[in-house]
Amino acid sequence: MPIQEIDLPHRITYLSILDREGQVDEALDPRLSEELLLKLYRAMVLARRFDERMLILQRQGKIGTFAPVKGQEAQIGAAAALEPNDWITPSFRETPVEMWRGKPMENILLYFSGYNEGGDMPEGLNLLPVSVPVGSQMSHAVGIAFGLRYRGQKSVAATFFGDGATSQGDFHEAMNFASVYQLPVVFICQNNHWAISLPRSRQTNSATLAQKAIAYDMQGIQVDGNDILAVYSAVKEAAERGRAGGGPTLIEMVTYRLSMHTTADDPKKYRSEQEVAEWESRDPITRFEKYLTQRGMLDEQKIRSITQEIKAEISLAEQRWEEIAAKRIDPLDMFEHAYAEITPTLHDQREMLRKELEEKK
Amino acid sequence: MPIQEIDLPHRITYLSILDREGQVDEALDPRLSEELLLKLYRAMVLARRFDERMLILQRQGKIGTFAPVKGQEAQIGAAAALEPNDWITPSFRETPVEMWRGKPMENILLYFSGYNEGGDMPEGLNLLPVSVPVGSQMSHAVGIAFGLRYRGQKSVAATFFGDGATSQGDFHEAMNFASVYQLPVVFICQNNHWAISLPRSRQTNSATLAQKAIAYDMQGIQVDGNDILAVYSAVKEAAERGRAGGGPTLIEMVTYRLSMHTTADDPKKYRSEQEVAEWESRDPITRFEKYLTQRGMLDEQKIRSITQEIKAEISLAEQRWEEIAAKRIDPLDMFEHAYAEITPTLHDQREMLRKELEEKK
Amino acid sequence: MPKMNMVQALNMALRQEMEKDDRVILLGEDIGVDGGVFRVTDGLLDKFGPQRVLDTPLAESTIAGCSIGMAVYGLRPVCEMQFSGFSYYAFHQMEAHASRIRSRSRGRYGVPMVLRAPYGGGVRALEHHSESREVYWAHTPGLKMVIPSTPRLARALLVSAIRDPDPVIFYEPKAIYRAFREEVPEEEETFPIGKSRVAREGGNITLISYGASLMPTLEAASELSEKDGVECEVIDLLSLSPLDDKLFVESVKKTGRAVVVHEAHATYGAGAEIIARIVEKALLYLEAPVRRTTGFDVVIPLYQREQDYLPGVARIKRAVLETLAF
Amino acid sequence: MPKMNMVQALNMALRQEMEKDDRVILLGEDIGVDGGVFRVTDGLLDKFGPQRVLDTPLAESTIAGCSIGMAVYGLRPVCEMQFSGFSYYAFHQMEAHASRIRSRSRGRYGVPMVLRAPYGGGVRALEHHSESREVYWAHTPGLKMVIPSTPRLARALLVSAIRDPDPVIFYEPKAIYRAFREEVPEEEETFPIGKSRVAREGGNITLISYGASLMPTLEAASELSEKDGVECEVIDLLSLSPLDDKLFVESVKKTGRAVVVHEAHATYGAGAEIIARIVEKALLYLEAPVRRTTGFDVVIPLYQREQDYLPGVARIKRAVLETLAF
Ligand SMILES: Cc1ncc(C[n+]2csc(CCOP(=O)(O)OP(=O)(O)O)c2C)c(N)n1
Ligand SMILES: Cc1ncc(C[n+]2csc(CCOP(=O)(O)OP(=O)(O)O)c2C)c(N)n1
Ligand SMILES: [Mg+2]
Ligand SMILES: [Mg+2]
Repeated sequence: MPIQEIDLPHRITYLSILDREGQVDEALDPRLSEELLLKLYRAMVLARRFDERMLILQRQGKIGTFAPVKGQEAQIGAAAALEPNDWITPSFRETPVEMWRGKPMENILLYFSGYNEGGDMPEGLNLLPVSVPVGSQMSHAVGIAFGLRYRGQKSVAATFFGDGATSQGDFHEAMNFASVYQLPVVFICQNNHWAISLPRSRQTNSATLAQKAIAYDMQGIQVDGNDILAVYSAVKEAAERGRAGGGPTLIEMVTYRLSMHTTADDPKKYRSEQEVAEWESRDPITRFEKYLTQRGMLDEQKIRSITQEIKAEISLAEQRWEEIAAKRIDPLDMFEHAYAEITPTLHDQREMLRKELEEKK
Repeated sequence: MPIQEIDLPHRITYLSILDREGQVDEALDPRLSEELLLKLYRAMVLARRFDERMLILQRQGKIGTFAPVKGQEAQIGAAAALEPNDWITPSFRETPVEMWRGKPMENILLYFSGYNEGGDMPEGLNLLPVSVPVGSQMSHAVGIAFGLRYRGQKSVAATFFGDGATSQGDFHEAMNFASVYQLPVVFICQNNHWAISLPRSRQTNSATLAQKAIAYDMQGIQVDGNDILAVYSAVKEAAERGRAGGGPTLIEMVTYRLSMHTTADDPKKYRSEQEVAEWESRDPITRFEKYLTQRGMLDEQKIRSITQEIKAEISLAEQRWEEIAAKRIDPLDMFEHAYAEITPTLHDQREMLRKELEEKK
Repeated sequence: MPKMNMVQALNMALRQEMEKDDRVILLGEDIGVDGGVFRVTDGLLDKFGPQRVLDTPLAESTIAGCSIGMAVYGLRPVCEMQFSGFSYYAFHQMEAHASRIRSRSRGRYGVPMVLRAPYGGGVRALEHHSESREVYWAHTPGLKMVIPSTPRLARALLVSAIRDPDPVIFYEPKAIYRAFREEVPEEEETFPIGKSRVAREGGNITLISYGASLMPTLEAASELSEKDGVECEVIDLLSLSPLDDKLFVESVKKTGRAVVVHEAHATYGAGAEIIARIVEKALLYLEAPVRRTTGFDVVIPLYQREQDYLPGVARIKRAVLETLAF
Repeated sequence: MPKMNMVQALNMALRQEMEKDDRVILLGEDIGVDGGVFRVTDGLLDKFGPQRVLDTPLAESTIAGCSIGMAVYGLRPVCEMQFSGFSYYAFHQMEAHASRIRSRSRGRYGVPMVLRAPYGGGVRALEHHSESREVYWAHTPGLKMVIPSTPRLARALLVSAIRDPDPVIFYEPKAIYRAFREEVPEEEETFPIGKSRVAREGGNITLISYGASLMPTLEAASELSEKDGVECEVIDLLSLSPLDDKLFVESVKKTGRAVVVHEAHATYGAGAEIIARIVEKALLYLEAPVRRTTGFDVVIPLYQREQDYLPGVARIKRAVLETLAF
């Protein structure tokens, strides 16, 4: 036939499990253990409280610019669906994921208060540092996934990025590589509707971000990104597919940034309060709390005790942070870690700075 | 519904009009004038003969590396479907398109024999120079299309690129911009099955290249790229849509590079002779010749006289080329056109070279 | 004359050029509704509409590539890279096309575009928001590269950049975006691309600097004059490419001594070229090695150590005194 | 010892390192079935299979990004950019990540990768196939950058680069890929990254060069010795970063005169840094300005004018004689 429709092998689906009222779709419920459900809840609340606390510290001038995550805590479901041997290459709005993985809060505080020491990380987290240049971290996951398969590991590499990042050429290239080599990569897009002041609708002209998977004949799915059970299920399925040699998946988590882009940003300039209010009613924590309460796993008292624990935990982290920061931190440290071994020129420069600092005293 | 298929607005179609035997699909026939049909035929033969001649000149050491186009002459249909006021940003395998647009053959010869003067172009062609870095020329068409719309011109910008170019991030970004701003851009991919030694199937995992349009909710179509009528029709339709404000289109022309990637390449290293033979049987010129002969517009004598004319035309161009090249070309010319006005440092460097050249004499 | 900070002066330059010339189009991330993350384009979307102020998708390579196409077509695009640290996504477009389309087409097409980008440290920002890598651009033939140091010069230079027939990289020293105000005339003012200026006269030693580093350099010069009786001649480079070596070479011929100050790290930095030019054109006048007072050859550290990295007044003064004592 | 050209020597280095260390993985465009457009990876796909020699899609940024991920994971990727002229597509990956992941992660992760790219003119190629822009890389803190000048050194340096714990940019002077042969031992041989060498001894003047330019430099030195009785000491830089300034500074202290030769254009080129180091460390020994004999500040022209652009024997000799006559 000289003119004909081409049949494409993939379709894009939308998944939601837990609705705004905390009602679960029984057929789709991943049936997580009570322990895990509570752990997820606790991690979400910790993330929210820590975010709030950081905002206060920022306003007090104790830490610098950072990117709040309020409203996007269901990302923890993605981290929870991964195994510890799986790797993660995050962008800059995955603090909750990083904390779930074991990044200490004091390091996060150190980092945002301008100490390079914040980059220190416990061994074996399989977690790359924050990547600031938008979209640049996805190809690292592709390389890691190659390594995992090369070494016969049944692990996957997950990479997180925003809706804005899908406009970068690096997104396209990483998706293409992952699909060509059928690598175990889970591409997790946190579509929070905004890239600073640019709304999702003007970032790209496609109805969904998930459909971009079709360009690579890759699995693509859109999930309610404020529904931690849907996020968990979608990532779990994608990771299992990757482990089994089924190749990469693109997951679009539809969520919303309830706070500012960073503390240097004023969202009132570009979006309406109604829009924010509408999304507040879809808060991922509220609905999960409702669900757990309905299931009898939470009650007011339990919530209160979790809140208390978390408060103490954050206080402790702040204390450790202040202790480290209070030690006069050595400026000469900037010459460490530039290379595995210091070069002659850097050695001379370090001596120069050392002399300068000594004279200052 | 908590799990549902997302309905995507676009479908990908395949178009072919003229089959291998020169049979036309009457319903789809664009019904071009006899004059245009013969002009197209002549341009295809000229492109083929010029390509052959360049290969000989290259083998004789008279010109350097170039990229043959044998088998891809139906691209002329795309150029013919555009208006003179439409702009074109080509890659490096569009010599036939450039010739159709009015780029003199002697300039092409000058360019490939290492004279920067080959870049000289008649005014008003609305044609950018050859772009060697793969994929980099598409965003220029996006910028030009913006300019055309900004100035209220009912013209479009067409950009040509290969299958390999679709892997570049710049392809994705240009497609996305064009779709976001609904600009009159026609993206024309010459899928010739190979990017040097990499087959199309390993360049990307998608069944077609045309389907990549779905990532941007853009019109996408795959055409038989050895069928000049199909190419003409698809580009015409896309250009009309663009003129009417209907936004960009991606056209995948399925064709085949019958010759080497460049004269520095040996395709025997990576592909079979059968594959080449199979594609030779789909030669775009042969089938068009059959069609025109069947329609009574061509016969042996007519073909012979066209061949003679073309031979003379190429000879004349070679003569002009040799005349220009025979003049001792001024090395100091390299300082021209670096900037609109020469800078003091370049002025000093030019004087230095001038002195050096004088002493050599 | 109204007093303005650099952000306001840049905004004025853009506004006035857009009023005068409908070929001037702005594009970049968050430059419209948001007015740019540093507010340089504030109010321009409202005034000129979305056909002249484009909030683009997040894709630096195509912001540049699209600007190239616009410029070839005959417009005068001014694109913004939100931070210079992200401009390398566009590097291949600028290297392969912006800088070459004129020569490739033998003058048939030019690329009269401006690529604006805030650069440099001192604002307590995150990683990738504080580096100074101007040499990447300045080393690229076919591009021009300028860096202003005061509000008035910023305005005049930006006007010249927009009118220039060739692509101009326009780095904005974000550390002094709001550091001080200067009178900026409402009337048209330009400053020639490719020219430096004497920012302070003096006869003992020549200090050569540009951008945000000019402030500590001038401060050091005035302290040295007051406390040590040393008179520094300070050259404000402004244009890194084309490089105006006449002015600083003449000055060094007069003073016999020089210190180059920039916050970019030293090795293969702009200071090296300045020293090379002095050696080529004034070696016999030199009474001491030319010192480089610059950042160090490492990624600029996060903000707690930033001031130890950046060449400040103390480091500059010491370099001057040591050079004089040589 | 077998005599090899540089292509064969590089192939040997890759093969032997792949045999010794299964972490070594190659990736790039056309490096597998085709053996690379210059045949540097010839036969390696057959020998090591498609899990170790990856013919990638056409996307330089992700060839680099993927290599970064592999290196962080614990492999030792060696990626090829088909021509250095296309490596700028990968520039942001190398700048933002390869060069920084070690410092960002405080040493937790390193990026032991090699990015190979043929560079430079002299092979009558098309546009973008002949430039020398090594400074873009050498100016980037956290990267190392080396350029070999002979087959044997190429092999030894590539082995060292692969074993280096940090990212190394390895530029291959394509003009001498097949220009001459040299004995290359079958046994392991390395050459330390960060060290230069004396390629010819002499007492009258120091010539500093690297890569393909070393050949005309040595030729000029031998002609000058034979015809003019001038003895040039020739330093082969090899490592642009870390830069080994000791060797050339010592030589200049001895000779008092120097000429830098490279085919990259002069302004903000490597020669500037070399001159700056000489000024900083040996000014008082200098008896004449240090000359730069380099390409010009324009895009290298197409092949008819290429030889007028490149610094050849005549240009070098003249610079030497003028420097001596100063
Ligand atoms: C390459 C690059 N360009 C610009 C920026 C500045 N910037 C930081 S975040 C951001 C928007 C990112 O949007 P999105 O990807 O949706 O992530 P979100 O901030 O919403 O989490 C921009 C433009 C950057 N960090 N990197
Ligand atoms: C950015 C870039 N990388 C690599 C090359 C070297 N190169 C030239 S053509 C080519 C393959 C292009 O394939 P395709 O896009 O399919 O076009 P075709 O050559 O088949 O016409 C390659 C890798 C280049 N020119 N530009
Ligand atoms: Mg977002
Ligand atoms: Mg192809």
